[in-house]
Amino acid sequence: MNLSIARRRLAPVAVVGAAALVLAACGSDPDTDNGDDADSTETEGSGGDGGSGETESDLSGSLNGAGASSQESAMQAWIAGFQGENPDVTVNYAPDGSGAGREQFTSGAVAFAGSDAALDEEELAAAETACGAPAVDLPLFIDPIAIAYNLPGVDNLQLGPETLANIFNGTITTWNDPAIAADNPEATLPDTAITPVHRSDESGTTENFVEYLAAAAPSVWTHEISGDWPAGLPGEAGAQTPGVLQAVDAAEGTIGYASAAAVGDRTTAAIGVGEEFVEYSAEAAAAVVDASPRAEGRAENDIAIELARDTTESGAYPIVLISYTIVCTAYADANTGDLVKGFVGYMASDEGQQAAADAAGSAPISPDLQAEVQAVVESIEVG
Amino acid sequence: MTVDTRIPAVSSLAQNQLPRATTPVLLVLSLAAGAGLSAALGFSWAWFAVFFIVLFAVVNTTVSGVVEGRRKATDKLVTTLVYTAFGLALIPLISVSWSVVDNGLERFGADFLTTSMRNVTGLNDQQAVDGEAEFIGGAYHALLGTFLITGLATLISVPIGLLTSIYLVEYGRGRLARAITFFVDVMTGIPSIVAGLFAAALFAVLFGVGTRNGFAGAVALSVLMIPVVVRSSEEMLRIVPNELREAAYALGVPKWRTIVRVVVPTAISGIASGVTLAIARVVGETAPLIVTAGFTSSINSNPFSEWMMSLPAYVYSQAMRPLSGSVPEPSFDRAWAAALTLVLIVMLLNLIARLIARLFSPKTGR
Amino acid sequence: MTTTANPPPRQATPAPRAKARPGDRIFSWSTRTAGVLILVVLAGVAAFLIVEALPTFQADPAEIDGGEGFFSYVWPLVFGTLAAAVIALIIATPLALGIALFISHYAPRRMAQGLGYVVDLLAAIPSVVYGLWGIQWLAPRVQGAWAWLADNLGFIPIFTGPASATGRTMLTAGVVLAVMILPIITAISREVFLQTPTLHEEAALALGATRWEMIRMAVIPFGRPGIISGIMLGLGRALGETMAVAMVLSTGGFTWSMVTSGNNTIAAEIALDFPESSGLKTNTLIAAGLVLFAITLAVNMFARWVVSRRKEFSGAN
Amino acid sequence: MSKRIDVGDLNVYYGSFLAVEGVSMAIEARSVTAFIGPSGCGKSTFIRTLNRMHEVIPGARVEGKVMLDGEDLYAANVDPVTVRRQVGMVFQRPNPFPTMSIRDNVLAGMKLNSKRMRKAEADDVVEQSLKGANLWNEVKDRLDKPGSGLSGGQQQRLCIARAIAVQPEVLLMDEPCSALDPISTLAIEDLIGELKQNYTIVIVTHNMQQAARVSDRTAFFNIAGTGKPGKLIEMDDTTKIFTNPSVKATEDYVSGRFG
Repeated sequence: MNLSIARRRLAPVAVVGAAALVLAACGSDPDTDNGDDADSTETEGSGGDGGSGETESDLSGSLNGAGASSQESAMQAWIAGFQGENPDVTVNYAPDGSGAGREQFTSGAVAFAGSDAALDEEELAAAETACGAPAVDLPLFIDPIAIAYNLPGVDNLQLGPETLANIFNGTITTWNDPAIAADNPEATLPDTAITPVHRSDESGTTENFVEYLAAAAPSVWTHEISGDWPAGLPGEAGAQTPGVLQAVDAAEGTIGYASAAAVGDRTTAAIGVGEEFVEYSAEAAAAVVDASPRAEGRAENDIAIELARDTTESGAYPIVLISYTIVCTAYADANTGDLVKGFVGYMASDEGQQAAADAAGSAPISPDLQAEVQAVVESIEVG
Repeated sequence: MTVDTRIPAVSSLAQNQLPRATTPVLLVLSLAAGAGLSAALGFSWAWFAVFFIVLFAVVNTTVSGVVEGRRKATDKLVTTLVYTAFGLALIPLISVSWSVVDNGLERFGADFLTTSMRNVTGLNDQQAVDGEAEFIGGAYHALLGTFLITGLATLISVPIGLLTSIYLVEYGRGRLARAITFFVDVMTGIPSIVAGLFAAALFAVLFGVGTRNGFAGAVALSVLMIPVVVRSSEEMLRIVPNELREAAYALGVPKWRTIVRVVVPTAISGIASGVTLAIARVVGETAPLIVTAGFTSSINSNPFSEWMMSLPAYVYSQAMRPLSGSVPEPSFDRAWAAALTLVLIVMLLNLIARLIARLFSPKTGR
Repeated sequence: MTTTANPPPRQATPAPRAKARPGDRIFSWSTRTAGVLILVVLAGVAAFLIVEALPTFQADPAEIDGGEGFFSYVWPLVFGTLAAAVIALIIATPLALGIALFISHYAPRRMAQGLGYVVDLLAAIPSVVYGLWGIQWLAPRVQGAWAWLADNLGFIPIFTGPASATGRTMLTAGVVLAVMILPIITAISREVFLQTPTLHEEAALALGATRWEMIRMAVIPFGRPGIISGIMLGLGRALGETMAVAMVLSTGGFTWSMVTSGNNTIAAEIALDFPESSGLKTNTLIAAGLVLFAITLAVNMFARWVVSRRKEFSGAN
Repeated sequence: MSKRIDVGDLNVYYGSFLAVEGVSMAIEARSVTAFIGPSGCGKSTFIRTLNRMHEVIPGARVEGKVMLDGEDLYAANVDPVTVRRQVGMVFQRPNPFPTMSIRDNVLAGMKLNSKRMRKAEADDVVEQSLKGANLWNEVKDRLDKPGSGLSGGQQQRLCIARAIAVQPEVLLMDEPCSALDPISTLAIEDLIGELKQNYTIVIVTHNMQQAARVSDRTAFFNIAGTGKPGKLIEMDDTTKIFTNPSVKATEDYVSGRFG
């Protein structure tokens, strides 16, 4: 091969190489205010509690977690806030899904997991092997699920649990059905056909919604409870939250369930709880969590919650999704342990919960629960 | 000759010929009639197009068939069909491209290309929409990741794929070649998520559980890319005429040099096109990359350690899980801008492929 | 370029016949190694798939989704996969061949080059974008047409109503897939059409063939294996496409109707359910992946058979 | 069948480049006319204009007239397809359709025109055409085998059979023997002798002995230099051209004294 051939051959390579060099030289992180704000305000007060006594700026390195996609936008806010306080730290969160997150956590592939469901017994055992100590579930993300509908002219729809279940069941097929009219004595209901919209992907949102239906309207909702929408029911399906909302927007007469934060300006239904109808709100969602008992038979620090879906407590909104952060109670690697303590501590702090509420629209956990989580985080053994 | 199957004797060459202007005139008439008919039904572009095309095809073919005979009529009908196919295909293709460009330009720019998503939250988006702050957050980390991962995947796949196709076309005889052909076909059927899981499992075995980095992503993409490269290169090498090979052998050129200097350069334009297609095939893959390369909002320029973002994963997460649920528009804009970036990257790759093709291909009139 | 990247000759097998030149030996050895490497990778993937899928076949049928075993779980998905791919191919193949012919034999040369370039680019648009486009642009526009089909041709099983209110049906997914595979089939067909020997085109024209007759006599027979390859690559993508279908299709249980919501494809089912799945469900999904694998294999074998059946009449050699 | 051709002041261009300039000639029916001349002088370009095959080459166009029994091939409204139906062509390299059998190759042109042919009828055409091309005895047992399996000479005769199967008026041959061995060449030359009973034949050749052997009239083309257009120098009876040409350049060329 003579020289000119070699040169010709290398030319494109050189072009690509040059492009890559230029590319590598010109990128940077954006200027965000989050970090500065966090530093200047109440840094030491709340975020610092989560740390293990060291000053936070000592933290460096990277921390990887994986799990529920429901937590992704809240996680982005937590990561941004935490990285703002600790510029040398990089936290990554892969929204692979709850199942994948738990699996990776129990095999030791990631240091923490996000999951819409608590670890089951088998997973607890596997996690204990991977961690060398028990793993615990910490409820740090509470997301009300709103019932959004598209029915021009009807603004303040109220739906009792059985009516809601019958709508998604396909038993009630038009909006002027007597059952809906009974729940809404003052509304003028059109005879539009009802198109229920559900998630086409397996999701924690679906699982929590059908759990609610099964608990609050047990005689109507007899389908198996899982993250998959029961097969064979009529209606439309959409992928992920935007897919569902897009389908709700696309046609009149639709009704669907979605994370409240994403619902935005769409009209939503108030849900029948006991004798009253409750609109979703952060407080109403936190209320049902506080009113719910703990799951039994778990490790002492574990805070898995058995949601009281059929609660009749006034002002509680029962359709909520709880997403857990799963961590080990001891980390062999000191740096990872410190990072987890710092990061999860930040998540549980006032500031962290507020950041998630602002950015992702989640409901902050109550101060009691917050204190309880902080205590668990404190007790994580490092090194 | 005893048999005469010709059409009745042709007395003039121009006999049975329609005037040149026939087709344009019919075209205009059909346009008008199509517009009229669709207006009668309440005007819609779809009906207009359907009426126009059907009318034109029928009338033009019939007129030609009556005057010029069946063969010319068939030819005209096919010409109409080819143009129609082309026009029809343009609709979605233009629409898709327009969606990407129109929506993508909203956020696309130097700032978008040179900043990462580190520390950007839904709050920033909400403030930006309320006009309280600048839009921030770009795709630099994902852009860099896509470049590195796809580049590595290409470096792995093209040599393997091209060499394999050369083996199949030039050397392969017997059972091994048949097995490779067969299994390359099998490989085209690997669902992308399976390729990702396989690569993740492979890296878990080789480098420990939970290993995710750009290189693992590149391996996953290679599994998807290799069969496309093999199949398209094989096709292009096969249509290189044997005469060329024989001419080279006759000059005493060894077989391998014949292949490298004669066969491959002859087919290089097609191969480059195939490689571009192969890259295009994998550059938009989301699922296999998340399970192998990870997911991050920070910059990482080392494909061999730590998690790395890619553009399709970026598009997917911004589009399907906006940073801020209540004001998703800034995230959607980012998703479109990243899609536009992806298309521009492939355009660049395509240009490079064409450059390579031009440098190596024999100069011909075609 | 990569053909010069010869690995070191250490492992070169001893020349079977007299003395092959070292260059030849190294080169043929490296091509063969590349081929064998593919087999190794594939064996790895297959082993991974089978090991991961195995628990599904050993499990109690009642534990599989739907409670009636793997087969009854997977066949509606197989139906959906094939339906979507068939719709896509029926729409895309004639269009793609039309565009390819237009570019190679009808359009002015300068325009043709530009068009070829644009078509190549379209193959690059990520499937998420096709998904977004399908939901936002296509579905609302075709909803009316599907409703019309359901109203007027509802007696045909595949058009049974009621049509979906949002237009996100199997037929829409098929159209989106068709648009996605259009550039693939076009690009490959165009390349082979352009490679048709002038000799044969002239032979046809000199016999007094019209342009179409020339294409039928010389271009298409010559390009047939290439066209089939292109279609197979397109079909491979249509069968395996995940995100676009997952986003566009309103998934559900089995139905014959293509204009109402329902049905799902294997790839989309995996993409939608894999992240949140755990335990046996994961194995079941991977087993479904294995089935997809088998389908693609069968289709490819069929295509190879079609091509090889008339090998002695093939254009090259 | 067979018609005469009159060419009047024909220029051929490739884009803006003038390739052949000012050719006028008369080609008699039922005769063989040979075009000779050095490479690049425009013989092949010119012969293609006689059935408008030059239009296949991008950018090629002509000015002037080509009359086929008094009808202008280039008149408005004349379809090149109709022209080629009447003026067949055989090319330098044999080009049977590789995807067709021998039988289908012969019938290729026929099938374009007749909607349906009875099998017996088709068999008859195949046999007559192959006999006409002196190929019948060699291939009659393998009519269903691909045409590309034949030898070069056989392939070329197959192409001739294919061309005469549609019974054209004129047969153009562009160096039909340049890719063939002497025996095949002889076979083709014999064939040309027979074909001229029925067809007007125009042949381009580099082989002057061949021109002398087969043709009745010969046209000599020459080119003044690179980049200059090719021109028709003189055209006369073959014996006259080879024994007593009227132009010096022709004499130089046919006697081998050409540079």
